Amino acid sequence: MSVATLATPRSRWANLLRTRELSTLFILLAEIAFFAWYLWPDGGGRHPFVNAENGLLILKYSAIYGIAAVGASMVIISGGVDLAPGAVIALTTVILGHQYLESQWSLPASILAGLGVGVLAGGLSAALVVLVRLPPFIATLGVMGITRGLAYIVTEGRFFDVSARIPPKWAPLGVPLDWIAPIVMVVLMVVFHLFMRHVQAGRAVFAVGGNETAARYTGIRVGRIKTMVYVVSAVLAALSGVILVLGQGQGKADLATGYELDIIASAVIGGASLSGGRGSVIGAVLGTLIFGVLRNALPQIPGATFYDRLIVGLVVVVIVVVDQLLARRQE
Amino acid sequence: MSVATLATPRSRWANLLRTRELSTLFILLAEIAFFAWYLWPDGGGRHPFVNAENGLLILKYSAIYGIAAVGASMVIISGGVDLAPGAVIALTTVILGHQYLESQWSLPASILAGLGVGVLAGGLSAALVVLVRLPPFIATLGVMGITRGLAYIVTEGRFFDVSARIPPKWAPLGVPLDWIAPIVMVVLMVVFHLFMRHVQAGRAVFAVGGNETAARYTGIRVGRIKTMVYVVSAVLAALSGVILVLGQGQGKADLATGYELDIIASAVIGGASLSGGRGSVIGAVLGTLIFGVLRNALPQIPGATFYDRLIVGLVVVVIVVVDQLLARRQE
Amino acid sequence: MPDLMSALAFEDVSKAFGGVKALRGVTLSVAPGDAHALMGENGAGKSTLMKIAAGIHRPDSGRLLYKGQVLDLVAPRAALAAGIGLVHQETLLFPNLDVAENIFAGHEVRRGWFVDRRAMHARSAELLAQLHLDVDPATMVSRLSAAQQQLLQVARALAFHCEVLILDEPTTSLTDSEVDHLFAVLELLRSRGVTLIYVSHRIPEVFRLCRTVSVLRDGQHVGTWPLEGKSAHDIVRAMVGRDLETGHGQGKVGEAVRLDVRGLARHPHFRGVDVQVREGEIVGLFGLIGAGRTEVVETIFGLHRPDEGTMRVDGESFAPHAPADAIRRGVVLQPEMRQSQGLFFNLPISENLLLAREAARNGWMRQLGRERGECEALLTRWGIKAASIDVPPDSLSGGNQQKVVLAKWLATAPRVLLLDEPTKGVDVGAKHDIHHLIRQEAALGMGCLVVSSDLPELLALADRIVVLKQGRVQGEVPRGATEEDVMQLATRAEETDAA
Amino acid sequence: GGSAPDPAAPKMLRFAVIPKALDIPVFNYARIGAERKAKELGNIEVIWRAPESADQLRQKEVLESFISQRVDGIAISCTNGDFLAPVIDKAIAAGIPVITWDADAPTSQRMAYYGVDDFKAGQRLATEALTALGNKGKVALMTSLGAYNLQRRLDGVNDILKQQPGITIVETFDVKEDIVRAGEVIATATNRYPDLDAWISVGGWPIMTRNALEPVDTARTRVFSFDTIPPAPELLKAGKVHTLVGQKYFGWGSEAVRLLAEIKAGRMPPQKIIDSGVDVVNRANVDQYLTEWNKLERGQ
Ligand SMILES: Nc1ncnc2c1ncn2[C@@H]1O[C@H](COP(=O)(O)OP(=O)(O)OP(=O)(O)O)[C@@H](O)[C@H]1O
Ligand SMILES: Nc1ncnc2c1ncn2[C@@H]1O[C@H](COP(=O)(O)OP(=O)(O)OP(=O)(O)O)[C@@H](O)[C@H]1O
Ligand SMILES: OC[C@H]1O[C@@H](O)[C@H](O)[C@@H](O)[C@H]1O
Ligand SMILES: [Mg+2]
Ligand SMILES: [Mg+2]
Repeated sequence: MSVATLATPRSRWANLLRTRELSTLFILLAEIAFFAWYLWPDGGGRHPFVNAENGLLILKYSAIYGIAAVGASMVIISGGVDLAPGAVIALTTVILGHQYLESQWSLPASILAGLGVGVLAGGLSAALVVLVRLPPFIATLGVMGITRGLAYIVTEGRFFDVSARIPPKWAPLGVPLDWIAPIVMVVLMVVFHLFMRHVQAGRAVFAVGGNETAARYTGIRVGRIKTMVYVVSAVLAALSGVILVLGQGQGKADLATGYELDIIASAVIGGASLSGGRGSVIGAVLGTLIFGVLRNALPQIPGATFYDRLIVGLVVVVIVVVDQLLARRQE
Repeated sequence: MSVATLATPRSRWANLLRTRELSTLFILLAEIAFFAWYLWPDGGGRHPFVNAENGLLILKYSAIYGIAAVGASMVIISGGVDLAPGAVIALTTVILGHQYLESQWSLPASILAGLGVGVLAGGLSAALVVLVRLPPFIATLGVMGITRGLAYIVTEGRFFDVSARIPPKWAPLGVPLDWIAPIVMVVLMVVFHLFMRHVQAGRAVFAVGGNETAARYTGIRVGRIKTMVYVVSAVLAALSGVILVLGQGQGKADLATGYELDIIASAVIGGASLSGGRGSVIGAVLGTLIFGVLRNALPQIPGATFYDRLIVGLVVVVIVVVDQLLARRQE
Repeated sequence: MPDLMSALAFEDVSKAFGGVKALRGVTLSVAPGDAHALMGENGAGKSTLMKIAAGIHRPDSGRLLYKGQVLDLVAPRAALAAGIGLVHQETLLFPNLDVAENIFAGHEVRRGWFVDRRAMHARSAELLAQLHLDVDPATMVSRLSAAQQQLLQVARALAFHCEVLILDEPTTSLTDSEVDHLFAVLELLRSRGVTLIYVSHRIPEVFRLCRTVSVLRDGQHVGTWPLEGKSAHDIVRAMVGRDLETGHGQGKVGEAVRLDVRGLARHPHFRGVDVQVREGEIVGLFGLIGAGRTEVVETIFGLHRPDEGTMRVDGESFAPHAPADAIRRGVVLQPEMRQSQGLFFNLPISENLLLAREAARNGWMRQLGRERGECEALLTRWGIKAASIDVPPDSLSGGNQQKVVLAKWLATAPRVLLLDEPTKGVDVGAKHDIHHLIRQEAALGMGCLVVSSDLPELLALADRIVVLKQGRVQGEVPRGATEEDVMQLATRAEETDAA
Repeated sequence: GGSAPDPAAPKMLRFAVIPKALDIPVFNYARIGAERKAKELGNIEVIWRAPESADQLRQKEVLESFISQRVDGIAISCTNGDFLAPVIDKAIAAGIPVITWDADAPTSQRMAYYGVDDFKAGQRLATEALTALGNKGKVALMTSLGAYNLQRRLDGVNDILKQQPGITIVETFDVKEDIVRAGEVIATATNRYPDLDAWISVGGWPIMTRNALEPVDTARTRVFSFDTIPPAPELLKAGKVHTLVGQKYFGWGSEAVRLLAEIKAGRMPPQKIIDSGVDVVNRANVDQYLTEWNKLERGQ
């Protein structure tokens, strides 16, 4: 085997890996370019879509999904799926609101209580998947019901108006609230990307998702790895909930209803395979941005109100189809 | 190989098969017994839960899910999953309403148009799964968006009041409208149960779900089998939509939102495995009845109002866990 | 010139997978009624050629002639309809269906619209009995052992009544007696005029069954010869292109007991198992199908908890809760099924090689840069033929995949190496390499416990052989024993059971 | 199950009070009103029930379940009145009195409706806006597709606005009953239409937190919204909102229970449609409104 033959396929594979995230990035940029062109202001002047403020807006709202997608994509890579993030987000906002307003806890303590929701929900999912060996879909569907159910029980249809006690221009550590969500999202994305690539436990997630039996025979502690991904997923969902309640000012049981499907779709658009073993944290976050841009830009197009569901559906299909075709080309 | 050794495992297996559906039936009966006891009227008199009218009610509403669950469980057995049924139901009600009221088609023609929605949606799902080889989750998620999106575009948030043109006591072929849904559900359940157990194409669905490569190599036309299950699933969802619009009188875009998860959960409670190859049409229908009884009985328990979601979540988990434990015992 | 006298002929057939040229202009014909062996090293293209005949792959160029007619196979279905059946090298069964349904999947016996279950069960029972496979047609396939599954795949092919029956390494999990039963059936088929194509790495079997042999090397047809008058030596030379010395190469067995297993039991699979392996020693573990060998080594590896018994590694008590514990103590297992238990097809070879070691290591950061060098060294040392360390293992031939699995374990520098069918489906060259490497590792002081259904292999490799029957140790034979000695131990037990 | 019967006490009346959904905050006050009134009247038990999120089919199923258990009365806020009408009629045929509140089912036999006339209320909201805007400007509308009463309000709003040539409606946004989505839409549209003159929302999504309206520059863009539940009045005082149109939230519940009790006592409501009227709250009267509200909340 000569060094020459070695070089070609290595860089091809490395390319492929990189391409997978690059291609998601490319789609995102294409999408942005499209809307930049489509929404170009007729008379010149300020561009309604391409401006710093709007960029921040997209990031801020996408982060609610994006932070949760970091964990959800890890679950998918491990060969599972997590349907609970939306409900965990909601219960976190409710518990935080309840502790802060009703139980008069301090804000940090209330935030910890909110994150505790993530630990418990993730622990329950993990227990059901690892110990009872339920299929992840049904285990997390159950946890989704239980979590959201608790949120309804605590609120009884009311909401906790946290905005009453958080000053509107509040800037913890000097960072404006609006910046926090995007920053947290990017930091988590980088940290967990490195984790999945360079840390043994992260590599093991790929192994477990690729071939669970082989992972067991290889001495990987499959149970621990799975427990880890479900707990991380739920804790990040809870973190997203914390940011949601601080940013939006409300703890409410119906928040983030149905977001789990958007989050899963984002991860898949970003290259994750629902049969496990493949995916990327960065890709998943980029996936949420692709949807975030849609949610932001569609309302800017007069008359699009009734079309947004269709467009989102079409975008999901088209992106994944194009991706599939590109992947086949490359083979 | 003696006859004795031959008899034991075969009948054991046969038992197992039967048990799987029997155990779902048992859970349903236990649930009914529980509510019969819990809701026993104090002063005697009419039982609020155990009465013919209420039984019909449960069947009538469960059938909306149950009819779709017949097809959805076939998709699951084939190793896929269908997230589109709820949206297909909605688009069917809308198209039927539109053709009947706006386009002034005859009722049978409008019904056919409604069922056509199923054919098209199922065909699209099948094309994406079979030809483009998208993972079923993402393919049907896309179809769900497209279908529901079209429903909103057609209605623009309004609805078609079909009831205006259907006489209130309308009884096609002498069958009262309320009876039609349960009858259709039971007939479909029996027909597709026989199909899946005794017809070659039905057996092939199990083979495809069990090992797709092996199925292809043994000469099973995997593409056709998959196409069949996605089309059947969508057509049955459309049929459920037809029954919904005729029975309830409205074609509206937001009908049956989120029902896909209930339908999948029903199939799983009824013994289907989301990794494919296992499941039962009868089990899936019984699963929808388990949820139907909950939806009917919980409103009869005054304090339960905010506990619904929790109870449903717990029920899913408990049933599947118990089932798993029983299955392990038997091994 | 098309050979009108052939049952099946390939004309200038080529096939590439991406950059890999699996077949390069193969022209080869098989006479009707022949028992034709197809041999070649791992990755030579045998399975690819056979899959073309079975309609699974379509050739990139060239054509297929069947009874003198050009045959264009668009799907497996078409091949079956034409009367060409293939027993696949890989296990391709439906774990969720019972034995009868597996046999008839896609070709169910029907009565009117409905599947005739009774008829299928009756017919299945016949087929199974022919192969002396003692399982009920209603048993779920997931409950069968690897060997039973392999025989079941044969039974399925028999059900089709093919005119040309191709068997791609059908005996890799089988011991001699099962092979005997299988060959009896194949002889019968041949006497009825069925053309057999037999792919195998087991040279004695080829001599027993076949009349003609064709050899492929690097995707090209080397030649076709009548077997009459040929020696094993000739065939190996044709396949490998060189001579292989068949040295027994006895290593030196030390005094220290590396692995000491006493009274190990896991019901109902085995009980009272005593095995000692010394440093530098290679101990064979032999037994008939379902004797419980796999269960024993998996239990030692910590995959299952024993019900009774004690284990020691280098004199210290050893009770692993999970493979990770065993690996940390230097006890590793190369599992029986490399595809499902040994490899990650979603990950590059480099990960496959190092995951085990990294999972057992205490540190948690990976040094991907340094690892590359190690992986490339492993590739060279084991002579693994791969495009690079960055391709996933599905692009490798079976033998090379097996070497990856072995290399991954030796990369952990174990003290006790448990091997379950280390040369399953591996070509003579690779087998030779693997034996050589096992001996080399043992010589460094490692203790090896080798499970193999290939008795000649065990006799050549092991310092002594422990014979297992129905989960109990029947005795052991020292180096230099004959096949008869071993089989006697196994069959003696059978006679006492029958009594 | 159930409570122990006391033969001496008069028979307990079980009234099912059904909002559109459990997750819509305005209904919480209706629940308080209903339970308070039940306690006040004595022998009444309120069963508060609805689907978690607005789903007209599930609401119908709940309604039917109450018919088959023969509650003594039903008060319902209809997600879709036409859709429920046949079942409401069925209840009445079964001898169960039904009244509607908040959202009516005009085509049914319901014995009374207590609430606003949604079309007129929408007109009123739009009129307030027109006055403030001087009959001209760019406005954005906000609704949630699906609920019939919201559709009627929207129709009312449009009815008024469309008559004004000076008014441009830039878009009608659907926020899907999701307040996070409402916040996102407001922020996006504010960025898109910096010269927007007004927001008109037919439901309370923008005014349930301080955060949703944060991006809106109130010096430029005025906000007109349905609903006055907290913290809306405070937002108004802080200048974030121009005018609110409120409903009789406590009254939805208390009137519903009272009407049912009356019917059970044989006294039919004097008229079928009891227009609760709206509370138009603006800078001038917000303090007074808050005083009233606090009284109501304390149950006075
Ligand atoms: N589906 C595939 N995709 C990519 N490469 C493949 C595929 N199938 C086979 N190959 C490659 O083609 C070559 C021939 O493989 P083939 O399986 O035919 O070998 P073989 O002679 O059957 O080997 P073995 O004795 O190990 O079974 C090998 O290099 C193999 O890696
Ligand atoms: N998945 C399974 N389910 C049920 N029984 C099994 C399973 N695998 C093996 N067995 C049974 O356990 C016993 C021991 O099997 P084991 O695989 O350890 O035998 P072995 O000696 O390695 O033989 P083989 O050559 O089949 O691998 C046998 O009776 C076998 O039939
Ligand atoms: O938040 C939404 C709510 O808005 C109210 O104005 C309306 O009366 C309710 O029915 C509900 O739709
Ligand atoms: Mg091969
Ligand atoms: Mg074995």
